[in-house]
Formats: sequence, structure tokens, C-alpha cells
Amino acid sequence: MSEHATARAAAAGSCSCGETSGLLVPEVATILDVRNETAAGDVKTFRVALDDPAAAWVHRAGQCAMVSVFGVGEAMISITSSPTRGWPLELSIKRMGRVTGALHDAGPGEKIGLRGPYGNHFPTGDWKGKRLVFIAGGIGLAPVRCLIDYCLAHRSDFGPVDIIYGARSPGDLCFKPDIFERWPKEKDTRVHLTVDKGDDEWTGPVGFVPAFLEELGPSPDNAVAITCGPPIMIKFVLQALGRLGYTDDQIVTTLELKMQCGVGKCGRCNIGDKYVCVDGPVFTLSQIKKMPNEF
Amino acid sequence: MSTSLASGAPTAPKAVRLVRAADLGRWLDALSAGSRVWAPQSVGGRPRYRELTPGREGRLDLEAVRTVDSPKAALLPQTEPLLAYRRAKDPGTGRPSLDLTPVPPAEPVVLFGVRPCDAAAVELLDGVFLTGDFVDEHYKARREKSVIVTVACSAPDRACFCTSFGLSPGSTREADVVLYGRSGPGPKAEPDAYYCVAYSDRGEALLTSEASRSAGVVEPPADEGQKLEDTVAAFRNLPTPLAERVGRVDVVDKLDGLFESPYWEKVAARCLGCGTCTFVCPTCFCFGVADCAAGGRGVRFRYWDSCKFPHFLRMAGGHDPRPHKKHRTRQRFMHKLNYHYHRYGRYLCVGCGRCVESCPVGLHLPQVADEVRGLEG
Amino acid sequence: MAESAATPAESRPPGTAGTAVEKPPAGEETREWEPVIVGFLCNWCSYAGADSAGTARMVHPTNVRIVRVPCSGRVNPRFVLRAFQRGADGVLISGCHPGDCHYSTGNFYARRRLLLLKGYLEYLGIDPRRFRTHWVSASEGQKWAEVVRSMCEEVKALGPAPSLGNLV
Amino acid sequence: MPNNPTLDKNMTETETALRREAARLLSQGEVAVFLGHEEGWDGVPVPFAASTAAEAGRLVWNPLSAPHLAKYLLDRLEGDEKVGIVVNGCGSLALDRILKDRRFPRERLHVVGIPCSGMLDPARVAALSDEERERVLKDGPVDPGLFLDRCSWCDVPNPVVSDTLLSEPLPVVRHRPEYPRVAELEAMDREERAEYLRGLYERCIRCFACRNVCPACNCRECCLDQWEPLWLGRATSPAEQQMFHFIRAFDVAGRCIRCGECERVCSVGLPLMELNDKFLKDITELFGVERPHIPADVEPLGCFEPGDPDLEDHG
Repeated sequence: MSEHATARAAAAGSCSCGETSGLLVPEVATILDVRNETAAGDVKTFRVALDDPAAAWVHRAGQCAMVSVFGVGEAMISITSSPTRGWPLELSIKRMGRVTGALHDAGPGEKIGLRGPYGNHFPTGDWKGKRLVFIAGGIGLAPVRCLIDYCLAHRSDFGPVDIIYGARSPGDLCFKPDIFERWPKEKDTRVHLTVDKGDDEWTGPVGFVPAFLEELGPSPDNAVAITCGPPIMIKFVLQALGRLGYTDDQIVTTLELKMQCGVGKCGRCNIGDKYVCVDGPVFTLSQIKKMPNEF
Repeated sequence: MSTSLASGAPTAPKAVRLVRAADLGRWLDALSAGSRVWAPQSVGGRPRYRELTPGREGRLDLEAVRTVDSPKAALLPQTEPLLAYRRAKDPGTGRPSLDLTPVPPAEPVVLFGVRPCDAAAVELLDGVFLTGDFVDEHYKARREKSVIVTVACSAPDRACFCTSFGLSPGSTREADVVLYGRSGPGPKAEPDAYYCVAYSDRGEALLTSEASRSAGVVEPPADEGQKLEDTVAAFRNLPTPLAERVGRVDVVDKLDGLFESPYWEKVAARCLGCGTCTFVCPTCFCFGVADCAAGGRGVRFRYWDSCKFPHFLRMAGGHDPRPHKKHRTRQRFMHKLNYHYHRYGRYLCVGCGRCVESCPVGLHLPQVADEVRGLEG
Repeated sequence: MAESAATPAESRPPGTAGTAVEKPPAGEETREWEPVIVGFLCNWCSYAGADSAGTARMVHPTNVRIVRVPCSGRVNPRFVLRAFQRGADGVLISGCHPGDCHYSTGNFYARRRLLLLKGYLEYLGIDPRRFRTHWVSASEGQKWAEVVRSMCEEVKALGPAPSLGNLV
Repeated sequence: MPNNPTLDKNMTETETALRREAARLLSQGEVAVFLGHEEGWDGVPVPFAASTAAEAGRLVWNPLSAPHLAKYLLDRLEGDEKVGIVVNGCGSLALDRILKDRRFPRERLHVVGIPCSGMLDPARVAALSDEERERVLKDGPVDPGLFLDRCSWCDVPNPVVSDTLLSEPLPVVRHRPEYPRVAELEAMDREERAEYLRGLYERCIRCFACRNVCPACNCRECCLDQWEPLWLGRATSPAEQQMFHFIRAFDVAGRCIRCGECERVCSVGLPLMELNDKFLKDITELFGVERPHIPADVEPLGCFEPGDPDLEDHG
């Protein structure tokens, strides 16, 4: 695995108080501010900083952090902000269960726990000069946003960028400043938006992401497709990409399973002999096809 | 951690002593003065492996072939606090604050009377918690302060199959000290004394300590060298009854193609879906992390979890990749006999026979391993 | 932490080695101990009864932490067990008089369950004086005040409920 | 009055009849699967689901066919296949429990009943020497202490639910249930009892075998598995262990069939029936239900009498 993980592992033994703290003991962090992403308020972006800046770590695009609400529990959350932006980190979180619910109920100033970064990362080093096609649905844009910003920060390393993003309704589109303002202004970058169901003000395309993708038909030549979203969307996006001529090695996605430790010890997030927490979450389609169908 | 993953051969003894069976209690008392001591005990009519605690129910029982629960709890407690926290609000500014207190350092532990299979299981736990990119500090601290004293098995019973995995009733793997009954193995062997052989520095230090010496752990008669060697060999060559039936287990390749086999339906049809096999198993290591909170303070702890439980993999939002008993049963056997082998180069089983003995419906690993060999695929 | 590490092993519940044992801040031990009583009150009779005791400015102890339930029939015996587990010194259940249930029969079902629970708690080693069941109607503010006063007195005399041994 | 369980001398014939009936049901397509027992690794019968007539040949019926099978029906809720199942007297109570709780449709069942005069306790038989065991299983008469506890007070030798009966019904002797262990506990001091229970449940390893085998524990989702509300903390502590069993006992109060399967499967040997028996005893004393372990159309806690004992404290 990456040298980053090794460095993190080496650093894990000590905390600010100088005593051995342990692999599963988080650093204390503070929520600096909270931003509502969707009209329904079910997705929020939290900006968080460690109380001890010396403990800060550097993540890579695609990696995750274990976020704690003390008294409730921990959940693995993908880091939404690009490593090129450093700290504070941004975490975009949908209200799903106990931990995410407690986070949504927390406001600025609240103390939480943070440990990481965990998992592998997008293999951006292999993508030099390639055309990048990002395909995301709903909250699935969160991990991809980190990657998009990373790639745009190293704009000259990559070819043309297409961002295909959809949500159930215009109000459910996340990261509105990025998709409407910031990204379209970047060089050789196009943002294609769609919604399942429009509203009075929506003038853009209406339809599901997979069909929209096939309609746009980005060429597979010298391209990489990165997709993330709800499982049902991913399933049909993969089929659409296949019809567009993308090979399994050209398709990259992220998997999600329940995790408790994040470091390959607790035995929970395995798919066959792979642990999503350390061997993933980023996998190419050809890797996924070698795994048992149990995710 | 261990680099001798494949070697089963005993390393050269570092020290040899002799202790009379009648002095074992005295020896344990002496060891208890400097360490916490875990040992097999009879509790409520069942052999259990747990901490020797003055005033708590339990009587030392070195003769039980296997304890209901394995010694893994001494190194990976069923509930292990990781940190304590306290929330407060600054009375002046109203700002929330949070204090984290790490758990105190582990205390030294002697794991006494461990069976050789259970000691070998520690090697598998070491593989999980001490290797790879991340080292588990909590486990490591306990492990480094533990001394494992095994007792070679004189009478493996009908559920024993350690030899199916290349171990033996006299295995020294991960043992710091091994006790061999001086009268050798045998169903009626009630040794009046044990040879105590140290195979590591830690073991040597324990055997040669003043505490041990004063409790009757003495130099054996000088002319017993050959007898000791013969005794050790006799234990190492002892067969195990269930292994006679299932033979050597080597099914990793076979299982590669059996993920979708209808066989798992058959297995699941009998499984009760309880977690007995996972909790009594010396090698099952899956855990969960949870908080216990009261008011503004709480403890975060890890606890044994079981892949057999329905909520093991259920995610927030309700998605569960293993929704049926069939999936969960398959996961357990595949993990032990295939996934773990691919990841760590070892089967996740030492043939202790606990699942054989404890499963309420007679569904256990050696049988599955045996049946898998006959499947198409 | 150092203090708990020095605690004799035998007095420590298993799995809690090193868990912080909280001492009250200096000065607090001199304050008189007050019992915590959890009260499950039916919305229609007893909660209104407690309310009328309040409006009539009847003086009674404030040790009862009231949980309002739609009907005494809503009180799952688990609630009571759980309250004792988490440190309640007493549990009080109060509903409409038999025959007066807002849902006509809820408290009859409750009565059967609570009769069993009463014997069960004693069987589990919990002092029966720590568990009380009463019928208090909306107009019986006086009775409510009296129930609370007498239960408080009794539980206070009994002292803190023995701990069952929680992690925290 | 304790019963005198005896070994059925015609078990070999019954076993042959069982195999024939199961094979018939499977081959004629009357059922898709037949739940019975097969010989386990050590000769003790274990639950087995036969799905072909050939597999029906593996079914066994002998003095150790004690494990109940009804709970396995919950694994087969999906679909509309018919399921065959074999039950003896107490096994039929387990089945009836699931039926009365409306957790499996009766129309999807074909029940093969076997009148039963007693079953041996597999654990007690396993402790015998090989020769003794063989003699016990073949010859009898058998030491009454080798039978399951439940056989000593059983008054349901004949299945209460069945479609086919494989042998003639046995005479029924009714006696009032007794609960000697509850009486013993009740005789202790309260503090002594609390201490006893604490020491006892500290031994629990939380494997949930007792719950999973219990026919009355048939909720769609067990409250002990829920995270919200968290009825059972995940930590192993004396309080949680006790709460686990105290809550579970109350949840089956009024529906427990007193089969003792929970005790049979407990790998650490907890006397779990001490809690269940308390409820059975109290239900009889408080509500006058004579045989509270027999599933009824209306359960003691699912009904009331206006004249039930008064509850209010006067103190």
C-alpha cells in the first residue's frame, strides 16, 4: 500500500500528550462551520480542523477519515476537499444513520473525533495526459469532488475534463458553487448536469445519469471514467460505459461497506480476501469483477 | 511479527525445570504477585479460561482438554476500553470542550496452562494485529507484556484436530514455556510432575525467576535428559482423533471456485445463526467499536462481534451485502479456509475443537472442510 | 487513571480494567444524597394529576424524573429494567384507575404485566420498595403529591440502589 | 409428580416410517423440503433439511432426536413452498408457538407427528463410556437421570399439531407443573439472590444461542439487536449480561413453552430456565392459568380479567 499509510501507521503510536494512544484513538477536532448543500437539508458540508495542528496529516484524493461523535460512535467518511487545499478539511455528509444524524445535529464549535487518512487513493499518477470523465450522482459527488479539485489544481497533467453529474431534483444538487460557477470556468472543462425531475426554474436536461451519459457519449479514446453514486446508478453507468467502448481497466469507482476500524483489523468490510478500508475504496472495474459479488 | 510462520519445529530449549503437580498452586500464587495470571478453571461445572482472581468463583483445572472459551480474551478482551472522554462547557465562554484520556498501559499477564493449539492461535492473531501497514497498539502492548505457558496435551479428545493444520499436541509455537507431563501422554496420564521447558527469553526469565524457584520450580535430575527428549517427542507425535477422520486440511484452492456453490444453502439450513462458534474460537478476531455514555462522559471500547450476527454488516440506510444466513455462514467458513489464507498465507484455524464441541447443532469447521473436498466445482 | 490501576483486581468488573472511576468533585460528598426516581406517567390521568398538584402549588419532592407515556399499557417492562440498570434508585409507574383508561382497557393489560414485573424484580434481587405502581387520576393532585413524598422518603431511607456494574 | 420417561422400543420402525413418509411427500411434490434430523459427526442427531427423496433416506429418529426444528421455519418465510416437518410432543408445542404467534402460515406446512415417551439428554449420554452409551441406546431400561429435564414433567407426549401421525397416541397423565428451582431461589435472601445472579450471568459469552433456538423468540427484529434504541449495550459488563437475560425472559413471559432448549444450547451451562420458570409459576398463581407453557389462542399477557389482583401499593 501507499507510503502515506505507512507514515500514518508510524505516527499512530503517539498523541499530543506523548503517551501511546493507539490505532483506534482519534484526535479531537472542532467543527468550524456547517454548510447546507441541498434544499432538503439532508446533505451538509462540515469544515473541520484538528485542535492540535501538529497532528495534521496529508490525505490523497479518494481517501477517507473516521469521524467520531463521542457517545454515539464512528463512521467512515470520504474527504471532500482536495489535498491541495490542506486543512481545514471538508466533509460532506448525508444524514443516514446514528453517527451522521448526530453530526447533522451538531453545530459549529462542536468537538468531534477524527482519525485517518485511510484507504487507497485514485491512481492519478497513471492518468497523465488522459481525458477524464467524472460521472456522479447525488452525494456520490463528494469523493469525486476531492479528485476533481486535485486534477484541476494540476490541470496541465491531464487532458480534457468532463463532469457529468445528476441528482433527483435541482434542490438535491450538491456543491452548487462548484458545479455552476467554479468548474465551468476552468480551462477545457465541461460540466453536464441532469436531474431526475425538474422544477419551475430548471431549464437543463432531465433524465437519469446513465441515459444522460450515453447521450453525451464521451469517447473512450485515451480516457478514464471515474464514477461514484448510489449502487443502482453505478450498475447502469457501468453498462453504459461498456456500450460506449470503455474497457474495464478504464473504469474506476469506489465501494462502500460498513467499517469499524478503518485499518484492516476488525474483519468487517471484506469482499472476498480484500478489505475495502485498506485495499479500497478505489477499485477499477476489472478488479471488482475478480471479487465475489457481495457488496 | 512472527517470521517463523511455516516452521513447526521446536527451537532449542533455553532452560529446563521440573515442577511437581502439587506445587502448581504455589507457583501460580507466586506468579500472581508480579502479574495478572489467567488459567483454565472450573466455573459452574464448565472449564473456562479466565483470570485467576481471589474471591471469584473458579478452581484451577489443568486437566480439561479444552476450556469453553479460549485464551484469546487475555490478549483481545471481549470488551476493551480504548479511551475515556469527558465533555464539558466552559462556564465563561460557553464553548464546548472535550478531554480524551487514553487507556492506561497494559499490565503484565501470564497466560498459564494454555493448550498448544491456542498458543498457535496467538500467532494468527499476531498476524492480523501486528503486521501490515497498521499495528494495533492496544493489542501490541498486551502481547508484549504477556508470557505464554502451555501445557502439552496428554489425551486429545474426539473433537481435537490440531494435526489437520500441521500442529501437534506438543506444539511449541508461540509458547514461551511448555509443560510436559513427566509420565508422557496417555488417556490416564495424571502427571505427578511436569517438565517445564522455556523456548524464549521471556520463558527463560519466568522459569529462572526467584518467584518460580521459591515455589518449587527446580532443576530436573541431571540424568533425565534422554527421558525429557523422549517425552517431548511422544507429545509431538501424538495423533488427534478427529484429524484421523478429516485428514490434513488444505482446501484453499478448492474453495476458490465455490463461492456460488449451492452447498452453502445446505450448511446454512442447519446453522442456528448464533455466535457461539465465533466467540469460543481462539482465532476469530472480528470486533466492533462502540461508545458507552452517561451524561457528559463515556468510554469508547471495542467488543467482539460476530459475522454470524444479522447486523454485522448492515449499513446506515439499511443496505446489507449479507442479508441471509447463507451469506453469513459462507463468510465464516470462507474467511477461515480461503480469504485469510490468501491474505496472510495461513488458514484461520488451529484445530482446537471448540466449534465441534460447542455448536448447538453440530455444524463445525472440520466437517465443512471435509465436505468441501467432495464438492464439484 | 493511576488510581484505578491501583484498585484491587477483585473489586473490578471484568473488561473494565483502567476505566476511570469518577469521584465527585471536592465538596460534593458533603451534600445530602438525593435519590433518582424515574416515573412513567400516563398522559391522561397521572400526568394531569401531577400537573394539578403543581398548579395547586402543593409542595412535594422533585426527585421524580417524569417520562410521559400515552397509557400505562405503553410501559414495556424493559423500560423499568433499563432504568434500574442505568442507575435509577426507584421507578414509579402511575396510570388511570382500572376502568378509567382513556383507551378503555390499556391499564388492565398493564396491570397483568406489572403484577408479573413486581414479583420478577424482587426475584432479581431488587428491593420491591424501589418499584411502585399507583393509580392517580387527573383530579388527584393531592394523592400524587403524597405518593411522591412517601416514595421519596422510603427510597431515601434505603439509600442508593446497588450498582449492577455498568461500563460507565 | 415427576414423570417416568421411557424409551420407545419401536423407534427403528418409526424411523423407517418417517423416511418413507418424508420421501413420499418430497417425491410427490407435496413439500419442497422436509425438516428432520440426520446423524451428526458424533452420532447425535442434528437438524437436517432434506430436499429430495434420496436425502429423506438420511433422516433419523432415535432417543437423541431432541433438537426442536420449528425455529428453522423462520428461515423459510420467503416464497410459498410447502415445508414438511417432524415433531414429537414438545416439538409440536414449539411449532404451535410459532403458529400461534402467526409467524408461519399453517397452510404451508405438512406436519408429521410422532408420539414420544421421552428423549435422552445428548450431553448426559455423551458423558457415558462408549460401551455404556451403546447399551443405553440399544437396551434400556435407562436411568431416568439420563433423560432431558423436560421429559420428567412432560404431559404432552402426543403432538398437538400434526397432519400425519406415525404411531398410536400415548396415554396422557396430567400433573400440576412444579418449579423446584424457582422455589429454591425464592428461599434465598434478596441480596444473596442478587449476588448469585450477578455471578451467574457474568459467565455468559453473549453468543445468543439461547435466543436463536427459542421458539418464542421469533420477532422480526430482536430488540437486543437494535441500535436505536440500544436495549443491550455492546459492552460485556455484569449489568449488560444480566439485562440481556432479564429482558429476554420477560419478552417470552406468557409464551415460553418450557422446552429448555435455551439451556441445552448454552455452551457455558447457564440455568436459564430459572428465569422463565419464575414467570410460569407466577402466571399460574396470579392468573390461575393451570398449564401456562401450553400455547393458547389468547396468552395470559394478551388478555385480562377485571378481577385480576390489585396492583396499587398501599404504603
